[in-house]
Amino acid sequence: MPNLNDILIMLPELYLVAAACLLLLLDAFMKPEQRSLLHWLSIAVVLVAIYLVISGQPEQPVRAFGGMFVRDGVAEILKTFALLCVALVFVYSRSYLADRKLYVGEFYTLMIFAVIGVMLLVSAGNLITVYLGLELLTLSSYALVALNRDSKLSSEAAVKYFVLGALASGMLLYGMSMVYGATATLDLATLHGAAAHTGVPNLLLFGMIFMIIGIGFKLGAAPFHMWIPDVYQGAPTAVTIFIGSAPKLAAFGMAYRLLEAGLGDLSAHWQQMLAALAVLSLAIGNLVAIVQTNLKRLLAYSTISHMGYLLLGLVNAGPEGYASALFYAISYALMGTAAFGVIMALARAGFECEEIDDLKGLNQRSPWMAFLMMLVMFSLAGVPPLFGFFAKFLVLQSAIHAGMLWLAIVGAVFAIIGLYYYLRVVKVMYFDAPVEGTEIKLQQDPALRLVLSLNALTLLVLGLAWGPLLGWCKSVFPG
Amino acid sequence: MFNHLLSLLIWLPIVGAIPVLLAGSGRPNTARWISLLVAVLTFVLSLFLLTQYNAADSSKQLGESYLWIASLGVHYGLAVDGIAVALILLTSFVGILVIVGAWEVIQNRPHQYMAAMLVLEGLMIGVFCATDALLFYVFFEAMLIPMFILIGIWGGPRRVYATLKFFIYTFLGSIFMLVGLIYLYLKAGSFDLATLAALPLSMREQTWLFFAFLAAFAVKVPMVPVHTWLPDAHVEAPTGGSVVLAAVMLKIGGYGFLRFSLPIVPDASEAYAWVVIGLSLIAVVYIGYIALVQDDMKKLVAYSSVAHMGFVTLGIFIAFMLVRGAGNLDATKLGMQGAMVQMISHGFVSGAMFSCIGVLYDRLHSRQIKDYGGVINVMPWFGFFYVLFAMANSGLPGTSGFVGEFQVILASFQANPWIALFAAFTLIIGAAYTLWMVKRVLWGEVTNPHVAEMKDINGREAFVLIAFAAAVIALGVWPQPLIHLMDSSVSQLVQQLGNHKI
Amino acid sequence: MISTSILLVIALAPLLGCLLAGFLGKFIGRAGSHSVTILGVAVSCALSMYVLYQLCTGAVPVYNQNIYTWFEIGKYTATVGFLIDKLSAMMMVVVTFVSLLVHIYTIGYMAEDDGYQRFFSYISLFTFSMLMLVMSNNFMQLFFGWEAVGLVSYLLIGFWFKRPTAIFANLKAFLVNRVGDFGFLLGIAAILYFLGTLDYSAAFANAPSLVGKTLQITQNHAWDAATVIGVLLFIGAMGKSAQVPLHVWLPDSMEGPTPISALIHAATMVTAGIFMVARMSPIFELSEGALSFIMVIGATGALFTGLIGIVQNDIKRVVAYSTLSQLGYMTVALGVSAYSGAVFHLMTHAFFKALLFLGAGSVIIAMHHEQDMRYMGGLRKYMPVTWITMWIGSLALCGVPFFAGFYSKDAIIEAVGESHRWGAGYAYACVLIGAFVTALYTFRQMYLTFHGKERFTVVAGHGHGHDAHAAHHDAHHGDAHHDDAHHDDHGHHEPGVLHHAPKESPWVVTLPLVLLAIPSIVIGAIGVKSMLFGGWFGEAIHVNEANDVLAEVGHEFHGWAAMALHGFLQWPFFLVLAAFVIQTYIYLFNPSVADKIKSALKPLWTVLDRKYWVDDVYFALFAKGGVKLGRALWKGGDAAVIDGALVNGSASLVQRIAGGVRALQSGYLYHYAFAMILGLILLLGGYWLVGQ
Amino acid sequence: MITLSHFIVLGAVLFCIAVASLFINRKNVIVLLMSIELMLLAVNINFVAFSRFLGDVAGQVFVFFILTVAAAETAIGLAILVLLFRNRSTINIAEIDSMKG
Repeated sequence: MPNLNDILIMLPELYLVAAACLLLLLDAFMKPEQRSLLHWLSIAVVLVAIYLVISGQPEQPVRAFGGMFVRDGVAEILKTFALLCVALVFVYSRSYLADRKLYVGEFYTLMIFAVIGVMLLVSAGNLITVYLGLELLTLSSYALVALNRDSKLSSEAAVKYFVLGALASGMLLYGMSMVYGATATLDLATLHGAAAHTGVPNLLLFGMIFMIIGIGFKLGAAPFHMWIPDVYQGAPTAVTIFIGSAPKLAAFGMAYRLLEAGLGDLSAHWQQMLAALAVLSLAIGNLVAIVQTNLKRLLAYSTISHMGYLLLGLVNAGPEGYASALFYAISYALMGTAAFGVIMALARAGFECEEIDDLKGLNQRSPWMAFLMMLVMFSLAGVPPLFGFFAKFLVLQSAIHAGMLWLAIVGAVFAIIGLYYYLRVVKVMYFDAPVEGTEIKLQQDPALRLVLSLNALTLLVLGLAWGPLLGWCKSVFPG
Repeated sequence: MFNHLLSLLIWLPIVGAIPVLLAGSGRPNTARWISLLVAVLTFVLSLFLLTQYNAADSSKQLGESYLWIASLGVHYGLAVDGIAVALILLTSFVGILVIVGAWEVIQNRPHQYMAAMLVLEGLMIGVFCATDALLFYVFFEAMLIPMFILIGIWGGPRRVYATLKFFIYTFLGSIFMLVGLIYLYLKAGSFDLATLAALPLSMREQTWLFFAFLAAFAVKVPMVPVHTWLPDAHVEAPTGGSVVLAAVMLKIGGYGFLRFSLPIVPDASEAYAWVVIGLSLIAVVYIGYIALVQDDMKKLVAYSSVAHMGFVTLGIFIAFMLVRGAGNLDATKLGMQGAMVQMISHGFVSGAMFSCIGVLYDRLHSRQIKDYGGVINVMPWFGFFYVLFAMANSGLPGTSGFVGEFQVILASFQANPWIALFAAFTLIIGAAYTLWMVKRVLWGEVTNPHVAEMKDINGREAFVLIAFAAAVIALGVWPQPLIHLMDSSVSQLVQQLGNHKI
Repeated sequence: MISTSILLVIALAPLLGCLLAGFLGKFIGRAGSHSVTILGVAVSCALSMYVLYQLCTGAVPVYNQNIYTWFEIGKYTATVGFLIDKLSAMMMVVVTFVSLLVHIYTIGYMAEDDGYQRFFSYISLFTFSMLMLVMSNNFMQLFFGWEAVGLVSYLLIGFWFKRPTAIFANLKAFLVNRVGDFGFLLGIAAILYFLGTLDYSAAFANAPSLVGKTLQITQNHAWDAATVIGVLLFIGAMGKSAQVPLHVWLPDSMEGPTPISALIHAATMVTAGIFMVARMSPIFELSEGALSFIMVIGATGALFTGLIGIVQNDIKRVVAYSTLSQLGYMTVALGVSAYSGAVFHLMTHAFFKALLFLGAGSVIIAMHHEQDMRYMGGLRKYMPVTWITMWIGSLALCGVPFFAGFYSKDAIIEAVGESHRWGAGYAYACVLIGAFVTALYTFRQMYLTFHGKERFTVVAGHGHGHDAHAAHHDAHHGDAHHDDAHHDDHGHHEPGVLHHAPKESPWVVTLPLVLLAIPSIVIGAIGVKSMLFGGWFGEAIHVNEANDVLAEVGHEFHGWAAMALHGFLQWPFFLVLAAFVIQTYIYLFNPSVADKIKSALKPLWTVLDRKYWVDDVYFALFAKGGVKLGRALWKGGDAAVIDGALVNGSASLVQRIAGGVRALQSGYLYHYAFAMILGLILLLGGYWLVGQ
Repeated sequence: MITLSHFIVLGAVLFCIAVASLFINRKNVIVLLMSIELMLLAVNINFVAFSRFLGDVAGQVFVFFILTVAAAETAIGLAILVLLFRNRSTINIAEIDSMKG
């Protein structure tokens, strides 16, 4: 029987559910012109959630509802940054949505439900919780992608996302069923023990492979990446930015829960598979990104390659491997929000600012935005002293430490190829003359500008002082 | 403050860039003056550094070390030895001249130009100070960003190709070094260069690491065959960019060899010294011939840079033949010193050459040799400097260009006469390509009306050229002070070469 | 004790003059410039004479001290310092004396030139460099001076930088010299390698240790150390002293103003090589091979370059080729270990050759920068001083007894005769015939210039007076032309037509002629006893007993007069006489014969006129060939292979692959799904494979 | 006698049919929804069978969750379908390819 303690452990999630429902109601009774109230309220709600997550964090990992729900350091970090991303998304998207008549209450509530899904997923202690969290996240995402009802692309993206997502979760479930059959348990902790002494029957590995597909899909690792470019492009940027950030954290959390917490003892088996996925992702992501002309699509492919790097961290299958992967996920989330944030800051009614060429001569038009974007691009490319470099550095290190020097070298080589298209963006902003007639107007929203600047500058600051964050990441993975 | 002298030297220009940027395109002169002030302050500081540095003591000095990344044991570690001090002086010296040189030449967003220059300066100083491999790498790579911007925005027609080539080429080289460094870190548990130098490594490991380092530094130096980014970058870069690139950035390659290849993988360096020596000699001869036929002045000087840097790598890598082969420490020092002096001297000479070409370019907006001719008739004073630097470039005794080459040739003869023979070929080919250019640009009747309209150098240009000329002649007439500055550090380096790791 | 400060003043005074005239020339004006420079050179000339005097009187020991340390690395040090013994003192005097006279002469010669200050600055700079060269006490400084004089020579040959020929010649001169320096530098490196020092005294002290040492060239092949060093060093001398086959630059260097030809390309700089070898005698003495090499090279030059002189029409070029040939004589002397003979000839030659050049210059002034002797003739009545002094010079050059040239040249010829070194026979033949050849071109030159009927016409008052002409001339100083090839660009009058009669040059020009004529007569007689046979140079020159041919010659030396009288009964004199008779007949009595002979010996004449095609071959091979090679390497190596194939090639390859992979993203849902299934199969398959 | 393996095979077959129909079918999206449904049912069969044979009830609990979620999923799927039809007036998958490359 769940007791008060269980409730307290789950407080942030429960609070968010309640808050989301309230917001929903509020929206129903609110005139459209009062919507900014909703806007600020949702931001406040999310910030409070962050407070609850951090303040209520117990010393030792605790489990609730008979182990269905785990609250440990990993969950804390992931939740904190997922919520942070959502807050950023809220700030960035306001004027974007307003320009497109998408400034509606659903956006906020769906977004919050999605993040609840993330939170459940990352602190899942049981296959059921994993599934529920995942579905809560993805179902809300489907709806969000389709948010722009009148857009062909939006609906196309939604349907592709939906079908492939369903396929992926189907496979995940199938895998779960096999694992269940092999170990007679759904509880991850028990599973861990069981996997240890069931002496690895094929059934278990068979199920594991299906589960890896589910993870790969959520990460967007090749060859389960096909949805990413279309969804990134088709979805409204305000949603793309979300899909590009928090769910990546969730995906890492999911991978960690299933593979480490659940099947940790089978790491010898899944390391190789993840390595294969990593190589594929690095190759496809970086190569295809080179030939993109659409900025959102380019970032989509760059996501794929970045997930490849994240996998480099995971294949290490040791504490500092997870730490580096976590570090990478966080860095990617921050870079992604900043990148799309710039796009949204430059977009306006009737102008998506999706094409790379839309940035031509940005440095003349708005030096500051150009500078921020440059920071983001160099960070994505992994050039020191920016945050992204150290993330790459750490995953390369953990790959080498795992004895996979070849993998690290592959990563290095593709980093060079990847460099090219990030530089292309900088080149367009700085070296090309602005196209006559078109003029880039910045969103006037001061909050957007301020937060965006902070977000991008963080990449520089964390580049110079990334020690504490790394310390935090390492601390949550007991050696 | 003075126990943070090095940090100050690094961060002053970088932080100084911020007000310059804030001055904005609206107030170009504010930007110029602030950046000049910052550059001068940096130079003064570096002079102060010189006074603080004790040349008699071979150990690294003025050290600072703070735990940067606690969980990895990575330090923000700075310290300098004689070599670094010399290079830092060079950097801050050139730093002033490029600011002055760009004064009214750069009209398009000067504040950004100046800021980029300052940031670049700070980062380059950082490279020379870093005692922690990761920190070194960070500075080493971060340098690319401002240079990328400099070439890309203020460069010539093919600037985009050039700057992308420059960035990717260099990045390509250094990423492998990064992998190598990580490997070393996992083995030694530290990025501290001293620790790495003490780390025992098998021959197989050393070989891999050697080529990882070679990839990074050979591109930077640059050595044949990975030099082709340099001509493009130089041709397209704005004058200031070329000057910094040639005067300081290339040196970082040579410096890297000293700091990484030699101490960390001595045995592999010995085993594969012949590769580097061979490439260096190819650089002297092959590149010499290529330089001979260039139609573009900047390209010509760029190629000659490659040839001259060949002496740096040569001087460094004959060390092993001398120490371990002949057991002749002094000859090793001679070669090593030669390489160092050549680095500094090339900094002055190539910087000066590019400044001269810049002067011509600002008047005629062409770098093609054929567009000039008989310039001396209209610009006698310019002609004086041009000939002076040309002579320095072709290694005339009495100019700095001679000293390094002289020492390296003397030393390499001790290693093997044939090496000296090929190296000394630069006397002929170097003079040939440089003076042939001088002949076609400077001498003769005024060839076309545009040349006839050219005005002789103004005060600002004169300042830059005189500064360079003073340096070139001073170093040429009396190199001993510089050599003394680096002597103990070089000796210590040479001592290290003696001890094997396997 | 010679005081260091004096030496410093000697060296630096000309430099100071150079800087003043060079940088402040505009402010201090023409007069100011030539005053400061002349003052500077005069001071160092006087002090040099004083130093020499001190040494001769034996009042002071040899001076050998370092001024400052250039670099010091471990046991290797390079310093800047002076070694002043009789050899260097004599060179200092010669250099500064000739230089001083040339300075004075220049006042007249360059009067119309607008590069006046620059010119004085250059020649002072040259004096400084030359002094650094001869006063040096170590190889580094020697090399410094060596290259510095090369630089000044480069600047001065190209002084009239508007002339295409001039700027071609100076580049050529510099590069050919660099070829020599290439060897020289390696020689220095070899000395450091074997002797471990760059200091003369130290090096010479343990020079004997070279014996038996070898330099490993290949695995199983080694060369004698002394020979390697000797040959390498001498290659340097070949460049600087224009020895075959590196002689090609000297004739072209006549593009420079005549005072330069006198100072640099006749009297001083080109003799630096001779001086250097004499200085290094302790090392050269160790290698028969090197000395034979030197001797053969020198002998070849002495004869064959002299032959070319016979067919030249440009008055300066004749003198130039005679310089080449005389340098050959000095080199031969070195080759037979008659170092003091070489140095002695160097000194006498410095005077009479400078005299000849300045005389030629004086003629050129009179002819308004007409240099082609075919448009001269009968000038003696217009310019008596020049005429007489040049005859003195010529006789000295031919080695007519009692004249300076006789003592030095005759001694050399006899010394060669005494030598038993490999190739001595060949050398002896060359120098003997050389004497004949010398006389041939010398008398031809004198006759064509001063005697016979005038082959120029004076067209007075053509509507533009002297001022107009002067102005005109100033404007065209660049087109004063040098050989028939360039008559065409001599725009303002057809050849041989003067606007007013030639006249004797001003005193600033004739004074130096006279001052040079005196030593051209007497210096030989004065110096012969001590310098040749008296061991006057003392330690400075070292000769092994076995090699000391001069001693042999010295046995039948009984004073200068006796030697001269004896000289009348020697082969060289008969040859000169023969040449005199021939040329007198041809050019004074039957000029048409000249052309007959010319057409009769057409092929031979062509060979000489084309200078044995050496220049052409070099140009085609090295200049043209070098550029071809460079272009090939550039286009083929850098552009095609590295950039084309590797750099851009890989980039475009990546692009193409990317294009291919991109096609996978077809946009069709079922393809996407299928890709996931493929992924599944891949993982299962991989797992299955691992399972096997 | 029906053993566990019969159920598993049945589940596998159903699952394969569902998956295959996902990419073989190129007609309309409705069919996709159906095959997704089928896929989930195949999974459910696995769970039920396992929980029955392992004598562990958790599996069947999971099934309830899956059914519920599947319902929600279908609802959203249909909503998206309607949207798609409204915008493109077709639900033929072969025509939904405006984003590619």
